[in-house]
Amino acid sequence: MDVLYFAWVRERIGIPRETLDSSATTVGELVEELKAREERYAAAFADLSALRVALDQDLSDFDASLEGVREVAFFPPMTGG
Amino acid sequence: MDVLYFAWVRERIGIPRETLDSSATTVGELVEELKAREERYAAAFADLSALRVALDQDLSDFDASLEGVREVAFFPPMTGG
Amino acid sequence: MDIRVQEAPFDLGHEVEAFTDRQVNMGAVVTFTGITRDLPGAGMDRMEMEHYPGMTERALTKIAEDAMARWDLGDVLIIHRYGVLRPQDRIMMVGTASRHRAHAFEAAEFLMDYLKSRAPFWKKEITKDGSEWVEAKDEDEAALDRW
Amino acid sequence: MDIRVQEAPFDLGHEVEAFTDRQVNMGAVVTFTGITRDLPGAGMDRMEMEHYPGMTERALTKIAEDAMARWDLGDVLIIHRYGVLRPQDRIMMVGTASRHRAHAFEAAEFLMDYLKSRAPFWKKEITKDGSEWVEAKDEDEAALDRW
Repeated sequence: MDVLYFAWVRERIGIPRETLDSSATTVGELVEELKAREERYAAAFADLSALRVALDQDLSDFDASLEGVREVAFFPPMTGG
Repeated sequence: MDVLYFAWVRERIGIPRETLDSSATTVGELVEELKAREERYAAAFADLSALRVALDQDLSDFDASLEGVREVAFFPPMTGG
Repeated sequence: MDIRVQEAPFDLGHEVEAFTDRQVNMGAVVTFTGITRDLPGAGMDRMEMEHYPGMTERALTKIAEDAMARWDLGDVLIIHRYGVLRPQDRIMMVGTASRHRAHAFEAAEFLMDYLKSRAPFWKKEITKDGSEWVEAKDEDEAALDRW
Repeated sequence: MDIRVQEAPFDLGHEVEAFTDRQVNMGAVVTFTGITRDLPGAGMDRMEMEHYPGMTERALTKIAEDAMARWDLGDVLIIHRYGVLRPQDRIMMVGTASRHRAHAFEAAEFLMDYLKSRAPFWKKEITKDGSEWVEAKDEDEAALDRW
């Protein structure tokens, strides 16, 4: 599974993307796994209300299933336009 | 006093403008004077709800006073844009 | 404010570019362009747009001033043609510039709503079978109620 | 529909002219242009617009399709830049064409509201003193409620 980070999430974690083997079945479980890895992940995911998640490039939410998902992306609320 | 006609009011009356000596004190009185003059005026002013009036180039209404007014214009509802 | 009433065509791309270019620190520019539509069936040869010289400029200036007073705008542009217009000709345009996108949008809609029913223009459609004055629509008058 | 996500500047006047010119019997064209504003005080050196390649095009296409389904539109244009932007640079534009002015206006506002909060772009403002990610505004999220 590819995991992508954008904006300050990318800056806090220090990399734009990585490929993971994870047994997480939901986005929430994946976040918990990541937070347990290193302090920079714990810092990035400290406040989930300040984060958004996309599964295979569609906006989703933190209790969504990861079944069949190939690309997960985490980022702050968008500020385009 | 100059009296101007636009769009189908102009076509019905047959002239774009004329200068009148009128003793009318309101727009309504002026309309009655004009209607009494000739059939083409009576036809143009038959339905006042289909007409608009401007006094000195500001939209006004049919019971407005003509005191000090130099230019009266009659026309149908506008269709710009 | 830039208000123009003219018989000649205007260069839409140039006007939008110039209007946008002369704004300082406005984050939002909205433009509306009105285009002559053809008529179903017989087809339209041309539209003749009559206006009331003098009052037209006065009415458009008043509408633009009202918009500037009501919203936080940096600038307003109105160009409106009169005379003979063919299908696909651009009849008129408005432009608004603001620091806020909602202001730019609302002001442009306000300009259009007032200009439709309060600026002294009258459209006549000419087909090969004859000509007809365009009737004002109740919905255009009703559109003013929201302001 | 014409959706472009690009680093290069776009020629606003040319795009508005071309978009308007290719419409057939649409009486109304609305455009919105977003421009980089300077910051008060220290002043902004530049803005860096990050995006999510792939998802961006997908999200913008979805927003444009939603607008086409919801209003009577002839066409939709979206151009959005990413990368480095200086004050006064044009960031993005949308265009809508319709037979009805209300549809063209509403659809353009809808596109802007969704694009602000649902397309994966992130702005970072860089001054001589440092840099800061622009925070999403509650009012932008709230703007979606009206649709």
